Amino acid sequence: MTRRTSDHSQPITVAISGSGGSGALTAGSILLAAAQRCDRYGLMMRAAGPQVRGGESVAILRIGPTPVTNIGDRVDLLAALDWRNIERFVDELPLDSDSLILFDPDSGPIPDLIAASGAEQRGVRFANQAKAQPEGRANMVAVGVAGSAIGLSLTALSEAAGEILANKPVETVRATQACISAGYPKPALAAETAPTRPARRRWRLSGNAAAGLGALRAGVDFVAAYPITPASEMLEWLAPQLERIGGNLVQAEDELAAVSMLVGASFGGVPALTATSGPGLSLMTEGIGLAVASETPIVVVDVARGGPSTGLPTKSEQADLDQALYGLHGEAPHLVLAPLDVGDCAFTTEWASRLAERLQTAAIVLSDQALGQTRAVIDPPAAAPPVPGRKRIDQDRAEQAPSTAGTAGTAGTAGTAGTAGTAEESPAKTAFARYRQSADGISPMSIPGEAGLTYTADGLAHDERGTPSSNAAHHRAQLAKLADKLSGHDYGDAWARRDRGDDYTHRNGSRPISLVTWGSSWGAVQEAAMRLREQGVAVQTIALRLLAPLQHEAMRRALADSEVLVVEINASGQLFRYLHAERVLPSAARSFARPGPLPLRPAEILNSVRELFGPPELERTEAAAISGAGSSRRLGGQA
Amino acid sequence: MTRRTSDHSQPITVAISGSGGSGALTAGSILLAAAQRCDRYGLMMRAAGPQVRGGESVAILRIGPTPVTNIGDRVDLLAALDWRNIERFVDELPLDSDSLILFDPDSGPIPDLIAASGAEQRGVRFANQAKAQPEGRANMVAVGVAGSAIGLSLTALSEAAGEILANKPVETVRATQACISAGYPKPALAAETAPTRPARRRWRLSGNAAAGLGALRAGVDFVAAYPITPASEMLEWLAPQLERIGGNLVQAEDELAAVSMLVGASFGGVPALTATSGPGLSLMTEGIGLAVASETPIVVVDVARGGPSTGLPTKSEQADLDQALYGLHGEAPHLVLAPLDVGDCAFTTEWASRLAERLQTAAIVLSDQALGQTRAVIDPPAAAPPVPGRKRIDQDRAEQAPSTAGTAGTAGTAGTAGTAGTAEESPAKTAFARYRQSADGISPMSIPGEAGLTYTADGLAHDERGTPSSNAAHHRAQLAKLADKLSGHDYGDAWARRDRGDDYTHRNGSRPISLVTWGSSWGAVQEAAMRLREQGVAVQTIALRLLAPLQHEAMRRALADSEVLVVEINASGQLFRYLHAERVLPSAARSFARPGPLPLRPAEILNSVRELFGPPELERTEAAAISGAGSSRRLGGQA
Amino acid sequence: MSATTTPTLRARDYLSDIKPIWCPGCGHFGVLSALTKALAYLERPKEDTAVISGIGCSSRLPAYLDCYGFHGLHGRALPLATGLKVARPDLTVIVAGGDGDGFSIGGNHFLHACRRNIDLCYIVMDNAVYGMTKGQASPTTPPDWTRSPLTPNGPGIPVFRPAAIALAAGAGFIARGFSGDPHGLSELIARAILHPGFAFVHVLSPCRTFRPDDQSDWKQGVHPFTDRARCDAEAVPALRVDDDGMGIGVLHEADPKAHSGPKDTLADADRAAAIDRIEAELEV
Amino acid sequence: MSATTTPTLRARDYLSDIKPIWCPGCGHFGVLSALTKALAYLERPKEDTAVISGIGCSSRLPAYLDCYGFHGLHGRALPLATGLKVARPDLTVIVAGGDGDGFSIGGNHFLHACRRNIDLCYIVMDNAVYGMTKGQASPTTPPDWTRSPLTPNGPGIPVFRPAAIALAAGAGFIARGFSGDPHGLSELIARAILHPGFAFVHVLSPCRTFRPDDQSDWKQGVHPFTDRARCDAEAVPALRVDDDGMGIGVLHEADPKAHSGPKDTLADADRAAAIDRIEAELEV
Ligand SMILES: Cc1ncc(C[n+]2csc(CCOP(=O)(O)OP(=O)(O)O)c2C)c(N)n1
Ligand SMILES: Cc1ncc(C[n+]2csc(CCOP(=O)(O)OP(=O)(O)O)c2C)c(N)n1
Ligand code: SF4
Ligand code: SF4
Ligand SMILES: [Mg+2]
Ligand SMILES: [Mg+2]
Repeated sequence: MTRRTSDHSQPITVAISGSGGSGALTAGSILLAAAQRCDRYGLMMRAAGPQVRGGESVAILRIGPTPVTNIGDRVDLLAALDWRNIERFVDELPLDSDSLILFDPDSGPIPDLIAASGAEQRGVRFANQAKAQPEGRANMVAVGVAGSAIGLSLTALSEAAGEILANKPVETVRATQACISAGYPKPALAAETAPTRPARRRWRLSGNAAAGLGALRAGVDFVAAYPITPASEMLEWLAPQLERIGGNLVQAEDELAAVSMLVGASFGGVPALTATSGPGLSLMTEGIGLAVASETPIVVVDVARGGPSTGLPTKSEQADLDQALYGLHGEAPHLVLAPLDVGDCAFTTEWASRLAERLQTAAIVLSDQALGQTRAVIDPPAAAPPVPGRKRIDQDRAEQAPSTAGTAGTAGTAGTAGTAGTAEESPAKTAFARYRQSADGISPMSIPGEAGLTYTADGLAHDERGTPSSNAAHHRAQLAKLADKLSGHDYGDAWARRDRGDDYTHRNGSRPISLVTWGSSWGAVQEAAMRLREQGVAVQTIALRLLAPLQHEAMRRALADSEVLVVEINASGQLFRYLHAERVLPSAARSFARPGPLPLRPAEILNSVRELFGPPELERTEAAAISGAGSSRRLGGQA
Repeated sequence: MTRRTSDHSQPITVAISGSGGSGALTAGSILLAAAQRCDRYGLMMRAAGPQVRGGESVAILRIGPTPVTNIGDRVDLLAALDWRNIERFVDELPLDSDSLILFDPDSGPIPDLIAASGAEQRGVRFANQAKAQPEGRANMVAVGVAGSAIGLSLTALSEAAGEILANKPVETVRATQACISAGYPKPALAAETAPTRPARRRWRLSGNAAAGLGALRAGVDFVAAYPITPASEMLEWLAPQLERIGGNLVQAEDELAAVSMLVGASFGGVPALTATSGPGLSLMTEGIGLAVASETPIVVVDVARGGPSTGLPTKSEQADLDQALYGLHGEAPHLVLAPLDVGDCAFTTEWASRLAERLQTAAIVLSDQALGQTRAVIDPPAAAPPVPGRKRIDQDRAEQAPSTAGTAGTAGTAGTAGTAGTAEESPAKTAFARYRQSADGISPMSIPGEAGLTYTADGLAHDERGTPSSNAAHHRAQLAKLADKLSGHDYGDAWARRDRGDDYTHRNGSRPISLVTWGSSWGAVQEAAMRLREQGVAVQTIALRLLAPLQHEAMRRALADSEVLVVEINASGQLFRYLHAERVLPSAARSFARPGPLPLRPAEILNSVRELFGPPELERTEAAAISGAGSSRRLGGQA
Repeated sequence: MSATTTPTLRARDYLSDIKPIWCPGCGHFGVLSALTKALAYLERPKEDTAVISGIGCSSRLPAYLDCYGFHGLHGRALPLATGLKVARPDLTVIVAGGDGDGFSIGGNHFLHACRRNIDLCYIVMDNAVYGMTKGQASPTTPPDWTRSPLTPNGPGIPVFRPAAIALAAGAGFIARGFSGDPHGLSELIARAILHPGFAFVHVLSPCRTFRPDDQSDWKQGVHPFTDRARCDAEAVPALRVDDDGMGIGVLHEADPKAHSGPKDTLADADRAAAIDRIEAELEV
Repeated sequence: MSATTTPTLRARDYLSDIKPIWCPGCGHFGVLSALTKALAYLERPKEDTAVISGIGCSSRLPAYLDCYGFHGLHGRALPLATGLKVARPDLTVIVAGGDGDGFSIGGNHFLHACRRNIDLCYIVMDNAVYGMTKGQASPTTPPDWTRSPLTPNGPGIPVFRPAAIALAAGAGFIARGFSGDPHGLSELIARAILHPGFAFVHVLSPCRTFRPDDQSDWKQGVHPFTDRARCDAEAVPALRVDDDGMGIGVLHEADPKAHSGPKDTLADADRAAAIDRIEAELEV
C-alpha cells in the first residue's frame, strides 16, 4: 500500500487496463457500482484503442468519501491485466513514484514507458488465480484486489458484480464473485462482508443519462435524433424512458431532418429536444435558426468531442463554444448553456428546456464527452429553478388587461399588420397576432387545435401576424424583440456556480484571483481552487452555466478588483475571446486554454496560476511526469 | 432643374419607379449604360414589391464624374411612371425639398407620403408622349427626360438603349429610341448627338459578376452550387464563362453536395469555388470544416442577405460575419475576407482564392446583396497581389534541402508516423507525409496522378501521413499547424483599404477619428469621411478586407491615439464584438450598428460621429426626412 | 382539441385574407383552390388542420389558408410535418412544396417519408423549374431545356420520376393531378388525406413565368391513368412501364394497413410518477 | 498523368501498410480484398485511382489502400467523388461506404448520383446496421430488430431497397455481391468500374459484432440473380418482382451510352486570352 492508496479519507484514482476481451471496463463498472454501495462518491472514464470493438481499453476511476468532481492529477493504483498496446494510454495514465502498479508477472515485464514513472510495482497472478475458479476471469480477481485496496467491502463488490452481470447466466455471476473473493485479501473482516445499504440516497449514472433525465423533468416528450458518438447514449437512454412516459423518439434519416422534426413537434405544443455532436450541430444550424426566427422552442444538446471536422469522436474538447454562440447566419439570438458536472447535466438540461419554452427560442446545451460518457456516483441533482411555461393566449390576455395603458408596444392581441401596405400582403382583418410586440418581448403562442388562433409560422422576416414583410420597421422590430426577450428575462442566480471559499479578500497587498471557467472544466478548476486556498491564496471560482445571454453586470461585479484567469479546454481560448467581445473582462485578464483530448488536471491550473500571478508562497505542483498536457498556449491580455 | 440636378460636377441620384410591367428597371439599365458611354461613374440598385415577378419596382441610380461609392443620402430626381404601391418604397426613396419629382399627371395625384417631402413637382405626360410613337413606351420617354436632367447625351442614351434591348426586334429598338428622343429636351445640342466613345476604359458590371471574374482570374476552374438569392447571378454569370475557358459548373442537388464537390475537385488539383447566401452557408459549415481539417483549398462566397433564417432574401445586411468567423465546430481556423465595393468583389475574390490555394484552407468571402446585385460603372479593378500557388512536392523538397539542419519540425517528406504506437495504426514505412509539419505550417500537397505520393485525406484527427489518430500530441500538432500557417503568412498591405486624407492629425486638442468598417459599408463611410474632412475634422477610414486572420499589430498601430467608431449594418455590432474579442480596440471605442435592409447613408455616419464625438464645429446633417434609418442601436465601450 | 360544433365551411372559408404573391396565371392558384375544396368536402375544422411547407413559390401556400401553418426551411417540410404529426396525431397534417424543394434539396426526406409511412398528405406542385429563384432547372426539368443561364447547355440529366421513386421507396398512396383541373385535383387530395399513412400527390402545376409552354402542353398532354402500380411488399414494386408522366389519377394505393393509433399520453401526475420510478432505478 | 510503364501489380500491392481497425470477422475485409483484386485485374495504376468514402466502419476503407483516397464526411462521399471526377475525368474514381452513410444521411446524393450518371463506381457495404456508432438500426435493418436501445421496439419501417431505388432513379449499372464471396464480388466490381457511367454495387457485408447472425443467414441465403431488370428510358423501370434482396450478380445494365468525354482543358495562355475577351465585354 502506498501512502495514497492507504488513505481513504482522500479520493483515490484507480485504473484497470487490458487488451481486447480482458474485461477491463466491466471491472471498472463493478468497482463504481460497489463504491455506490459503500456510500462513496466517484466517477469513471474510459479510453480505448482505435479498434471499433474489442481492442485494448482502460477504465479510470476516482473514488472518494466526498463528491468527486474530476479525475485528479495522477493514477494512484494501476491494475494492468496485461501490457498489450499499453503505450497508447500513457498520456491517460499519469503515474509517479507514489503510484502503485499491480501487474500479472505472467504477462511479461513492465514496459519501459510505464516503469519510467518510478511507481511501486507489485506482481499479482490475476490469470493464474482466476484459473483456480471454474469460468474464472482475471479481471475479476483484479476487482477483488483493487476494490480492497481502495477500501470497498467484499460484500459491496459481490453485490455490484451481481448487478452489472445481471443479464449473464447465474453460474457466470457465481464464478465472478468467487474470483473477486479470491483477489480480496484474506481474511475479509466481518464489516467487509456485512450486507450493504448506502446511508444516503445516491445515484449512479452518466452525464448523458443525467441530461436525458433533465429533459424528462422539464416535460420534453418528443425527441428526434440521428446517432453520433458521444451523444448516442443519451438518446439510447431516453428512448425506453420516453416509451414509459408516453413520449416519442424518432430516429431521423439525418440531423437536418431531426432538427426540423423538433420544430414541428414543438409547433404542435410538445416540448422537443435532440442530442448530437459537432458534425451534427453543424448540420442543425439552419434549423436552429428557423426555431429562433419563428420563435418555436427547441433544445439541442451538443455532447462535444474533439474537432475540427470529424475530429476525435471518442474524446473530449470544449471547442464548440464559438459555433454554439455564433454559428447561425443572420442575427439570431438564442440561449447557450453548459452543464458543469455529471449531475449538473440534469439541472442544466432541465433549465435550458424550461427557458426555451418560456422564451420561445432555441437553447443549445454544451455538454461534452467528458461529462456525457463519464459514469458517476453522485448526490441526486437538484431540480432546475421554476420558469413559467409558454405564454398562451389566456396569460397574454391577463397580462394585457391591466396594463394596456402603460406598456409600450402592446397592440391588440388579435392585431393588425400595421400601417396599410407595410406588410407584404394586404392587411389583416381579425387574424391572430402571433408575433405581437409585448412588454417582455414574448408573444402569445397558440397551438394547433385552438380555434380562432390560427397562424402561419415563418422564417422569413415578418410582421406581427407572421406575414412575410421586407419592411425595415418590421425587420427592426423583429430583431429587437428576439434580442430583448432574452436579455430582459430574469435568470436569477443559476447563471453560474460560484465559490469564494471562506476567505476571499486581498492579502499581503495582492489581489484575489478569479478562476473563470465553463462546462466540464469546472471540476478541475474547483479542486485547483481548493488547493490554492489551502496554500493561503484567496481565490474564487466562477463557472458559467448560462453562456448566452451573458449576465454582463453580474459578471463585472463578480470579477471586480481581482486577477482573472479564464480556463477552458480548447486551442484558441473561445470563452476568453467571448468574454472580451462582451466587454466583461479587465484588459489584464489571462487565459489558460489548451486543446483536448486529455482531461484537465488540477495541477495544470495550479501551475498556470503560479506562473501568471505567482504569489511566492505558492508551491510548484508537478503534473505527473508523463502527462502530455504541458504545452498549452497561453493568451495574455493585450489590448 | 433644382440646384442638385443641375450641378453635374457632383454625383446625382435618380430613381425611376413604376408598377409591374412599366419597365422602370429597363429604364434604369439604359441610364447606367448611357452613363458609361458618357465617361461617368455610377451604380444602380433596385427594389421590388413582394410579387415573384412583375410587381412594382424602382431603379435607383447614382451617377457622377468621379467614382460613385454609395447611393448617397437622398434621391435628387424621382421619375414616377405611376404611383401604384409607391408607399412600399418610401424608405428607399428619401426625398427632400431640394429633390425634383417628375410624374405623369395622367396617373393620378402625388400620394401624400411622397408629397410630404416638399420636393419640387413637375408633371410630364410620359404615357401620352409615348403614344405618339408606334410601340412607344412611357418608361423610355422618362429615360429621355431623366437622362438629359442628369447630363447624359442623347446619343449615349440611344446607343445604350440599343445595347440593352439587343435581343428585341429592331422595330422595338427604334421605337424606344424615338421615345427617348421625344423625352429629351429640344433642341439637343450637337455635342449631345455626336457619337460617343468613353475617354477612358471603364467597365459596367455587377458585384456578382465581378466576384465571378475574380474567381476566373485566380484560376478557379470548378464551381458547384445550388441556386439562392442573391447569389444566383454570380453563378449564372460564371456558368457560360466557365464553358468558354474549359472549366465546369455543376448544379448540385443541395448545398451539402455543392461544398463536398468543391472539396473533391480541389483534392483533384483544380481550384474550386461556390457562391451561396446565409441559409446555404449554414448548410455548408460541415463541409467547410472538412476542407479546413483535410487542408483542401476551397472558396465559399456568401452573398449575404438579411437574416435570421430565410430572412430577407432580396435585401442586404452584414449579419453573417459571426457565422463566417465562428460558424465551424471545433477549432477550425480559416480565411474570411470581404470585398469593399463592386469592383473590389473581383480583387477580393481573386485574392481569397489565391490565398486559399496557398494556405490549403477554406476561404469565406463575405459579399452581400448590396454589392452583388448592384450594377456599377467603374474603373477596371486591379489584380490581386501575387500569392505563390499550392506547395507541391518539388517546392517542398527545394525548401527543405538547404535548411534541414536549422528548421524546427522538418521531418523527412516521406516521413514516418512518429513514435511507435502513437498513430492509430501501425507506423508508416515509406508513405508520403502529406501533413508534414514544416516551418511555415504548409505541407506538400500531391494530387492524384502523381506516382509515389498517394495519401488519404482525412477529416479525423490524424498524424503527418493522414492516418487517424487520437493521440494528444498529434492533435496538438495538427491544431497548431492549422492556426500557424494562417497567422504566419505575410498578407502585405491589402488587408485593409485605408485612407487618412491629407491632414490626419490632432487638432484643437481633440484626437482624430478612426472610422473602422468592413464590406459594403465602405462606400458610405468613405463619403462620410470626405465630408467630415471638408468640415475640418481629422478622420481616417480603415475598411477591413481581410477579417480573419486579423492583422492585430497593424490594426493596433493604425488605431493608436484616435477615437474609434466601428460602422456596420447589423443589429448587434458583430465587427465591433470581434475586434474586442481580438483585443485590438481601445476600450472607449464606439459602435454604430443598425440592421438592414436599408442601404447605409453617409448622413447616418455623420450624425453618429457628431453625437458621439461631436466637435462643436460639426454641422448636423439631416438624413432625409422620410428615411427610416434613424433608430440604430449604439453600443458604447463598457469594459 | 377541436371546437365542439363547427358550422359547415365552404371552400373559400379556408382562405386567409392574405393575397398570394404568385404571378398571374401561376399554376399554384389551382392547387390552392383544390386544397380548400378538399378540406371543405372533408369538413376538416380549420384549427385541426396544419399545412407545412418549405421554401419556393409553391411553399408560400400555407399563409393563404386560414389553418395552422408553417413556412419552414427549403427542403425540410416533410421532417417538420413528421415531427408535428408524431407529436400530435390528432391533427390533419398536409405538406406542400415544389419540385425543387421536394425532389432536389429535400430528396432524402422524400425517400424516408415514403418508407416511414406517417399519416401525411404530401402535395408537390411540380412546375419543372425553380420559380422563386428565377428560373433554374429542377430535377423534373427536361435535359435539353436551355433557358437557364446556370445550365446553358441544359441540365443534361434525365428527369427525376417522382412516382417511380415514391413507389420504390414504399409510399402507400401515389396520385398525380393537374392544377388546370382543380376539381379532379381536389378529389385526389381528399383521397390522399383520407389514406391512413403517407400519401403523395404529384401535381403538374405550370410556372407561367419561366416555363410558359407547360400550361398548354400539359393541358393537351394529360390523360387518365388507367392501370395501377403493382406493389408486392416482399418484392420490388413496379409502375406500369407505360407511365409517361402525364397520367392523371391514383397511380398506386396499398392496402391501408391499420396504423398504430396515437399513443396514450400520460396525465401530468402519471408522468411525474413515471419519472420518480426512473429516478429510483438510479439508486442501488 | 499516369506513370509511363507500371510494373504489373498484384492485388496485395494495392494495400497500404495500415492495419484495419475492423473487428475480426467483419465483412468489410472481404470487400477490401475484392477491390484490390479488381484493381489488379484491371491493371489500374495506383496513382490514377482515387477511393472516396464517408464515415463509418466501411468508410475506413480508403486508408487501407495505397491509392489516393479521401475519408470525407458522413453521407457526402458521392458529391465529393462527383466533384473529383468532373474536375479530373482521367482518374478512376471509386466510392465506398456503408448503408447508413449511403442510404440514410446520404440518400439524396444517392438519388442524384444515379440520375447524374457520372462515371463512378459506388460500393455500398451493407451490414444492415450502424457499426461505427455501436449498433443502431440503419435503413436496411429489418423492422422487427429490437437489439438497439434507440429503437427498443424495432425500427418498425419496411427496409430500404437500394437496387429498386437505384433503378427508379436511373442508375445504369446495378449489381449485388456478397463479401463472403470476394472472388465473385471482385468480378462485379471490375465490371462496375468498366461501366461508363454511374455503377452501383450493393454488397451484403455482415457486421460480426452487432448483427452476428447475418454472416450465416446470408451465406445460406444468397443465390444467383437470374433475370435482369427491365429499363425503358421512356418509362418507369421495374426490377423483376421476385428480387428477394439476396440475388447476387448484375441486376441491371443499361446500354452504355457514349459518355461525353472529358472537356478539353485550355492551356494557361489560352485561358488568359479567354479571360481578356470576357473582360473586354464589360466595356462598352
Ligand atoms: C438552403 C436554401 N437553399 C436555397 C434556397 C433558395 N431557394 C428558395 S426557393 C428555391 C427553389 C424553389 O423551387 P421549387 O421548390 O420548385 O418551388 P417553385 O418556386 O418552383 O414553386 C430555392 C433554390 C433557400 N431558400 N434555402
Ligand atoms: C453528420 C454526422 N452524423 C453522424 C455521425 C456519426 N456516425 C458515424 S458513422 C455512422 C454510421 C455508420 O453506419 P454505416 O454507414 O452503415 O457504416 P458501418 O459502420 O455500418 O460500416 C454515424 C451515424 C457523423 N460522423 N457525422
Ligand atoms: S415564378 Fe412561376 S411558380 Fe413562381 S409565382 Fe410566378 S408563375 Fe408561379
Ligand atoms: S462493428 Fe461491425 S461493421 Fe464495424 S468493424 Fe466491427 S464487425 Fe465490422
Ligand atoms: Mg418548382
Ligand atoms: Mg452499416
